[in-house]
Amino acid sequence: MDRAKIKRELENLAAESLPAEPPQEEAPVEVQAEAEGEDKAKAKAKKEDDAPRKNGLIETEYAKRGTHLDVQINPDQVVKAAEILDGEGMTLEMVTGVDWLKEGQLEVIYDYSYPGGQLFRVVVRARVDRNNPDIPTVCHLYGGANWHERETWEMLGINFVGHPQLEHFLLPEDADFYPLRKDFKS
Amino acid sequence: MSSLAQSHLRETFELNIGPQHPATHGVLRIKVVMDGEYIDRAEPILGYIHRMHEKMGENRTWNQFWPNMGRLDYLSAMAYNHCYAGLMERAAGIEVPERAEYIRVITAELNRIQSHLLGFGAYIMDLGGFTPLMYAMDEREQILDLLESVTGSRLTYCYFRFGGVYNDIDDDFITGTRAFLKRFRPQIPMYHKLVTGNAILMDRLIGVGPVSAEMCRKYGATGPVLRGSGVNYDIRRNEPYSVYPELDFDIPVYKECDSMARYMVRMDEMVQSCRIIENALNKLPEGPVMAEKVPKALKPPNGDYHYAVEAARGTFSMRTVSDGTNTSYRMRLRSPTYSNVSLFEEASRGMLLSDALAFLGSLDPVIPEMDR
Amino acid sequence: MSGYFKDIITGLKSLAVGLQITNKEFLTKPITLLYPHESVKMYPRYRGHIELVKDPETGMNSCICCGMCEKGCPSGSISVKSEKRPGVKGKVLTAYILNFTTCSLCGQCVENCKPGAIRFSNEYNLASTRREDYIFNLLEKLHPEGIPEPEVDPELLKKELEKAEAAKKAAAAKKEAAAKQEAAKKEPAKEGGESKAEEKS
Amino acid sequence: MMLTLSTQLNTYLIIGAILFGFGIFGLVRRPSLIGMLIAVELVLSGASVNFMAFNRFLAPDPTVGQIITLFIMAIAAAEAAISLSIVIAVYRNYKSIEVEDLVELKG
Amino acid sequence: MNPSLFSPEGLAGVIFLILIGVTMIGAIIATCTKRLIRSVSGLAVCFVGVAGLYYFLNSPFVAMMELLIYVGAVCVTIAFAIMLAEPDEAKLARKMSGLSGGLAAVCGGAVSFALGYAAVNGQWMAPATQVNDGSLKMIGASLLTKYSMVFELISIVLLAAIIGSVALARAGRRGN
Amino acid sequence: MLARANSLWPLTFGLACCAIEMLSSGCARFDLSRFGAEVFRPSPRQSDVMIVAGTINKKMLPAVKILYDQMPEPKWVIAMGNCAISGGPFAYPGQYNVVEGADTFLPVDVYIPGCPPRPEALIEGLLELEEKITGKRRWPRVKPETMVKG
Amino acid sequence: MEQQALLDLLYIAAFTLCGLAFGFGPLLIVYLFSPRGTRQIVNKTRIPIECGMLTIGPAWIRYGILYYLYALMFLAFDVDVLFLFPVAAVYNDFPGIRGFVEILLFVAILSLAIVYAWKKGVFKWERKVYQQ
Amino acid sequence: MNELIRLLSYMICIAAFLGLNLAYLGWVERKGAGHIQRRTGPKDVGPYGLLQPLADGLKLMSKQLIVPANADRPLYMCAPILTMVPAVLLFVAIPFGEHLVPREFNFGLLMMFAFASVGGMSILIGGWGSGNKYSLIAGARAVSQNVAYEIPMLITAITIVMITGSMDLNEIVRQQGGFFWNWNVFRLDKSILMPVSFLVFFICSLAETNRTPFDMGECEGELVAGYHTEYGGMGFGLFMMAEYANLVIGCSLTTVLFLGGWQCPFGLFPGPHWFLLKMYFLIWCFVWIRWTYPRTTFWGLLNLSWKYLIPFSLVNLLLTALFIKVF
Ligand code: SF4
Ligand code: SF4
Ligand code: SF4
Repeated sequence: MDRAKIKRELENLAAESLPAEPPQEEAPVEVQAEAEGEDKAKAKAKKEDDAPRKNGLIETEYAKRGTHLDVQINPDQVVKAAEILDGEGMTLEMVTGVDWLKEGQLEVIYDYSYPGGQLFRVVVRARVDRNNPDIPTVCHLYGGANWHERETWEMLGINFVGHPQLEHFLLPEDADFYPLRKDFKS
Repeated sequence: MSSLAQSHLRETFELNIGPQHPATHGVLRIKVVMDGEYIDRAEPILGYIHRMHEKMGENRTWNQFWPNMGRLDYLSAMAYNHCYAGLMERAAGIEVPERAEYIRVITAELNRIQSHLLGFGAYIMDLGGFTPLMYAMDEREQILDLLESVTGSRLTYCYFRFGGVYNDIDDDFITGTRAFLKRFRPQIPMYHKLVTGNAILMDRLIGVGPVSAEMCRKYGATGPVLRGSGVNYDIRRNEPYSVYPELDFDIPVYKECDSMARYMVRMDEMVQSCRIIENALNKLPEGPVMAEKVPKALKPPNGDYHYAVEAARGTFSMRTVSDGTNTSYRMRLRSPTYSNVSLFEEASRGMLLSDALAFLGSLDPVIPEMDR
Repeated sequence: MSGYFKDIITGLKSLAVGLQITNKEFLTKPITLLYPHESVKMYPRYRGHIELVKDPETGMNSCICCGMCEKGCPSGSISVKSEKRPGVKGKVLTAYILNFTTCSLCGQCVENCKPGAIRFSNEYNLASTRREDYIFNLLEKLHPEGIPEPEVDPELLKKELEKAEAAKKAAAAKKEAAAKQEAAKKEPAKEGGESKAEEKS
Repeated sequence: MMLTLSTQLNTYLIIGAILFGFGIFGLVRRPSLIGMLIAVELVLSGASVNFMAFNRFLAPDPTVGQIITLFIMAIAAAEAAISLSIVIAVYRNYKSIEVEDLVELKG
Repeated sequence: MNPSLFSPEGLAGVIFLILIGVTMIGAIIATCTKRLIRSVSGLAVCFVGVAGLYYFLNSPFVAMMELLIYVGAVCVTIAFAIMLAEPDEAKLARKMSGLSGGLAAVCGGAVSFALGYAAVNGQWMAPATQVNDGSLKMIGASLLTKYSMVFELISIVLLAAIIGSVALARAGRRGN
Repeated sequence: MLARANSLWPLTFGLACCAIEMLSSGCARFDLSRFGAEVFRPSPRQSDVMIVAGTINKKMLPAVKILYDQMPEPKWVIAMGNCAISGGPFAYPGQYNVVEGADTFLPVDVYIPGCPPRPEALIEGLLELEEKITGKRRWPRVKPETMVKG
Repeated sequence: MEQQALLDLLYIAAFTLCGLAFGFGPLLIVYLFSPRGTRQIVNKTRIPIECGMLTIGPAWIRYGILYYLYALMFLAFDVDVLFLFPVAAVYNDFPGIRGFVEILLFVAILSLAIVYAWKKGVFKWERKVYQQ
Repeated sequence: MNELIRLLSYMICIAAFLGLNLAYLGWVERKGAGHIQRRTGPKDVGPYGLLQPLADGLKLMSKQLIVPANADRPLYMCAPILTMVPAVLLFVAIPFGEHLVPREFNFGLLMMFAFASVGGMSILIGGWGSGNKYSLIAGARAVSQNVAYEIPMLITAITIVMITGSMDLNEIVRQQGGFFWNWNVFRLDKSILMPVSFLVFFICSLAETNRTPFDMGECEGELVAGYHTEYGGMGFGLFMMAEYANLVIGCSLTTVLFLGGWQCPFGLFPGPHWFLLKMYFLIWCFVWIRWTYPRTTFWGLLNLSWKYLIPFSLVNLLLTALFIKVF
C-alpha cells in the first residue's frame, strides 16, 4: 500500500469529477442547506462543517473523524476508485447510503481500509439523484460488496447497476418500501 | 443428439437449512442447492432477525441508543458498547478518564473470553459433541457472574456511558477476576486435550473450509477469520483505541486458512485476553470513572464520524452522520459477521454438506448482529 | 504405511485422553444450582425491573414527578401520573406505571432520576401466564397494603392556607412556583432524604 | 390337512411356480428397468424355492441343492450389483429408466 | 395324521400358512404397486417369507443367508438405486394401466399355471437315502472339499461384480 | 397430566439474545434436565413446548406459525423475553419490522419478562407451565434476595 | 421337521409376536388416547418439516451416488463374507493346510476388491472443483 | 406343554427385562450425561428422577401422531414397528446364563446378524416414507453406515466362529470358561490381534446402533433430526426404544463373543449377574463415549470402516486361520 499514490490518484479522480458537476446544480443545494439552517443547532454546527460537500478530496483528521482520506466523486467513478484502491490492497469494509432528503440526493459511502500493518482509512462518496438513483456496482471487484450493496438497495433504494442479485435480503420478500429513506413512514 | 447433450445435466435438489435449525446458530437460513452430498450453491438468506437497529439510531437520542448496542452482538456486547462510546467521544470530543478506559478494557476482554467460550462450545456442539459446551458454559457462568456484579445484567450490557462507565468496579470484582483467571487458565489446555487433540475433530476441521487471505480481503472478512488466514490484523494493534497500546499481548495468527486455524485463533485469543486482563488489572489507576461535564443531551457537531473496535468476531465499526441535533442523521453499523459470512457462498462451493456446516460454524456467526 | 499406523495410534490415544477427562468430570460433583430449592442472592447491582425506593424515614417514595425518567426512556415504558395536593410540597405521585414488557433494562431512567427515587429491583424470576401482569404500578408495588396518603405538613398547609386566605395573590403563587423551580435546579442528584428534609424545613 | 402342508413337496413347487409367475408378470408389466430387476429377483427366488424343495425331498445329498441355492444367491447379488450400475449409467445418459424411452432413443 | 392345532407341529403348520401368506402378499406388493420403493419393500417381505420356507425345508442356514443377502443387501441396494434413478413415480403410474397390465397378467398366469401343473403332475422319485443331514457343518465341509471350486468361484464372480459395478458407476460420474 | 408436565421437551428454537439464556439454562449451572425438560428436540414433531426466545420479525413470522402448526398436540408456547411478549425494546411507534408480541398470533401460555430473563426465570416459567397443566404447584416459590456486601 | 428345529421356529415366532406387540401396543394406546385435532394457525400442520419454511421442490429427490457406490461394494462384499461362515464353522475339524490355503485365496481375492476401490479413489471424499 | 410354559415365561421375562431396560437406559443416559457435564441430570421427577422415564413414556403415548401430507402412509406407519420387531426378536438367542437362555439355536450368531440386517431396511423405508428430504438423506446415510459396519462385524464374528467352531452363542460362552484369559479378547494364542478384533467389534456395534460418534442417522447438526424428523410422539418413541434395544443387543453380543458372557473372570460362580455386569459396563462405555466425542463425518465413518476396520478384521481372520493350523 502506498498512501501517497492512493492520495494522488484519488485526487486526480476527484479533480476529474469536479467539472462533471455543473456549478448551477450546486447552487440550489446550498440554498437548501441554508434553508435548513433555521435550526439553531444546525447553524452552529455549520460553522465547523458544511454539510453538502463539493466533489473533491479532503484529508481529514483521523483523531476527529476516524478516517484519513475523504473523497467525493461522481457516481460513475466509483468503479475507478475501487480499482485504484483494490490495486493497492485495500479492503472494502462497508458500503452504505445516506438519504439527503432536503437536497434530493442519495449518497453512497464506501469505506476502505488497509488490512495490513499501516492504518489507512479512505472514504469514497458519491451522490446520486434521488429520483434516479443509479450507480455502478463494484461487486466484480469486491465480492463483499455484494451483500452491502444489496442491503443499501433494500434500505435506501439505490439501484446498483450490474449487481447480480438485487433482491430482498433483510426485509421480507414482499416488502415494498425503503425503510431508511427519510420520508419513510410505516 | 440433443437429448444426449442434456444428459450431463446436474442432478441437483434444493434444501432449506434454517431458519429453525440446530446448526445455524439461530435463525440464519441457507438455501442450499445440493448435488448429491456436495453443495452446488449455498446461499445464505438473512433477515430473520432484522431488528431495525439502524433505523432506531435515527429516531432515538444518542443516549437512548445505548440499549441497542448490547443487543447487536449479545455475546460481545461490551465491545459494541466500547465502539459506541468511542464514536461519540470522538464526535463530541470527550476526554475519558484513564480508569474508565481500563475498566472498559477489562470488561470487554472478559466479554471476549465469554464470547469465545460460547463460540467454542457451540461450535463443538455443531460437530456433535455436547460436553465441551457444558464445560465452556460453566466457565462462562463465572464470567457472567463477574460482569453481572458490575453491570447488573448477564448478556445485554448497557454499562458504558459517554465519557466513562456507569459505575466503578470494586475490590470484589478485582479479586474475583483474578481468581477467575487463575481458575480459567488451566482449563484451556484441558479443552485442547479433550477437544482439539481429538482425532475425530481433527479429521473434521483440518483442511476444511479454506479461506485465503485474498478472499478475506475481497470480502472484508476480519477477526479470527482473517487471522486464521495468516493476516496479522487486529484493530487493537493496527488502529489502537482505548488503552490497548499500553497493554502487552500477542495476536495469534495461523497460516493454515482452514477451520482448525480459525478455531485455534479463538482458543489462543482467550489466553491473550487473560493476559490483557491481568495486565490491565495490574496497571489499573485510581481516579474517577466518568468524565466531568458530559452534557446530558449530547449534540455532536455536524459531520461524519467513524470508529472501529475489535469485537470478538472481528472489526465492528460504526459510521454516524450527525446533523448537530441530539439524534443521529444516519447510523451505520458494520458488523463483522456480516462480512465474514458473506464469503460463505463462494467458499462453500463444492463442499460436502457436513463440511460446509463445520465451516459455517468456524465463522462463528451471531445472526442478530448480521441482520441488525 | 507407517503413517497409516501412526494415525491409528495417535488417534486412539487422543480418544483415550478424552475419555479420561470426561471420566474425571463424571466423578466430580455437579455444580448445578438447584433453583427452586435453593437460589442465588442477586448482586446489589442486579438489574431487575425498576422500582420506587422507599424512604426509610418517611416510608414514602421520593419521586418529585419531574418526568425525566419518562422522557429518557428509550422504549417509552414509563408513565408518571401525578397531581397537586393541598398541603404537600411539590406534586404527589399517584401512579407510576411501568410497562416492563418493553423495558430493556438500560438504566437511563435510573440515571436520569435526580432525587434517586427509582432503582433496579432484584426480581429475577418473574413468570406468569398473563401478559398484563407486567404492567406494573410501581406505587402499588411499593405499598402493597394500600397507598398511604402523603403526610400533610401542617405548617406548609397552614402557610398555604394562610397564603390563600391572606391575599390569594397571584404574585404569591407565582413566587412559590419560582422558588420551586429554583429548588429543583439547585439540587442536582440529591438523595431522597435530603429533599425530604428540605421539604420539612 | 392345511397344517401339514409344510411336509409336502407340491406345496413348495406350487409356491415356487407362483413366485415365478409373479416374476414373469412383473417383468412384462413393469415399465422401468428397476421394476424389471425386482421381478427378476422374484423369478430367481421362485427357482431357488424349487431347488430347495427338490433338494429336501428328492436329492440324495442335501448339500448340493443348498450350495446351488447359495450360488444362485451370490450370482443374484452380483447380477443385481452389475445391473443396477448399468441402470444408473443408462439413467445418467438418457435421464430415464423406462424401457420405451430407451427404445425411442435408440431409433 | 392331522396334528392338533396347539401341538408344536400344529403351530408350525399355522406358521407355515402365515409364511405362505407373507410370501404371496410380498410378491403381490412387489409386482403390483405403483411406487418402486413399495415394491422393494414388498420384495423384502416376500424374501422374509421365502426364508421361512427354506427354514421349513430343513436348511436354516440358507434361510438366514436369504435374509442377510436378499433383505439386508440386495433390497437395500435396489432402494439406493431407486433413490438415485427414479424417485418420482408419476410417469410410471401412467403407464401401468391398460394393455400391458392385462398382457402381463396373462403371461404370468400362464407361466405359473404351467409350472404348477408340471410340478404337481410330475412323477418325482423319492430319494433312495440321504447321505447326510444337510446341516451347516456339512455345507461348510463340502465347500472346503468337494465344492471348493464353487467357493473360490463365488469370490471371483463377486470380485468381478464389485469391480464392474464400481467402474460402471464411476464411469458416468461427472467430471471423469 | 403429571407425566406431560414433567416431560416438556422444548423445540430447539432460538431467535436472539434470549436464546443464549435459554441455552445457559440448559447448561450445567441451571440444568433444565432436573425437570425432564432438557431434551431439546430439533424437529417440531417431537417437541411439546415452543419457547419463543427472542424477537420475532415480520420475515420470521410465517416460519414461527408453520413451526407451531407442525407441533403435535398437546403443545404449549412460552414467550421468553420482552421481545416475545411485546416486541420489547424494538417496538416503537412507526417501526416497520418487528412483531409486537407472540400473543398476537400464538396462544401463549406463559410469559417470562426480562431482557433477557435470567435462566432462573425460564425455569420458573416452566414450573408455571407445569402448574398450569396440572393445576397444582409442586415447587417452593422463591423470594428474590439481594446479596449484602461484606 | 425335527423337534429341535420346530421348537426353534416356535421361539422365533413367539418373539416376533412379542416384537410386534412392542411395536403395535404403544401405537394402539396412542391411537386410543391422543388428541385428535391440532390447533393450527395457518393450516400447515401436515406439510413436511423444512425448518419452518415451505418445502422447496419434491421431497423424493435424486440423491446419493456416493452411497450408492458403497452400497454396491457392500452388496458384493457382504455376500462374499457370508460364505466364510460355514467354512469357518468346520475349519477346526479339517486338519491340514488345505483349508487355510482356501481361506487365504478367498480373502486375497476379496481384498483385491478393496485394493481396487482404494486405488480407484472410491474412498476419497474430496471437495469438488466447479468451473464457474 | 412344558416347552410352551417355558416359552411363555421367557417371553414375559424378556418383555419385562426389555421394558425396564428401554425405560431406564434413557434415564441412565441422561443422568450419565448430566454428571459428565457437571450437572445433575433428571432429578426432581421422582427420587433421583427415577420417574422421569415413566413420565416421558406416558407423555409420548398421549401425544398426537401426525402423518405428514405427502408421506407414503403405509411405509411411514410400518417403519417404526419394523425397527422394533428385530430388536425384540433378537433377545430370543441371548444367553443370560448357562441355563438362562430363551433358546439355544445352533445357528444363533448367524441369526443375530440376519435379523439385524432387516432393521436397515426399515430405517430406509422410514426415511423414504416420511416424504421429507432430511429424512431421506439421513435414512440413506444411516443405512449406508449400518451396511458398511456390518462387514467388519461379520468378519470378526467369523473369526470367533473359527476359534470356537460353533455358532451357538451359549456354546461360545461355554468355551470361554475358567479364568479371564480364556475370554476371546485375550485369546492371544488364537491370534495376537484378538484385542484389536474386540475393538473393531466394539466400534462396529457403536456404529450399528447409530450412536455418537457415529450418529449419522440423527446428525442434528445437519439434518434436523435425521430419519425420524417427521416422526412425533410414539413413532419417535419407538425409534428410540429400538435404538436402546439394539444397544442392549449389541452389548450382549460383544459380551458373549469376547468377554465370556456369563463366565466369571476368576472361574467362580458363573451366572447371569456376570453377564449383566459386563453388559452394563459396555453400555456405560457407550454412554460415556457418546458424551465425550464429537460426531464423525460421513465419509470419515465409511472410510474408517473400509480403510481400517475391514482390513484389520480380514488380517485377523487370516492370522487366526494360520494360528489354528500352526498351533
Ligand atoms: S430501564 Fe431503560 S427501558 Fe427500562 S424503563 Fe428505564 S429507561 Fe426505560
Ligand atoms: S425521574 Fe425520578 S423523580 Fe422524576 S418522575 Fe421519574 S422517578 Fe420521579
Ligand atoms: S427480550 Fe431483550 S434479550 Fe431477549 S431477545 Fe429481546 S432484546 Fe434480546
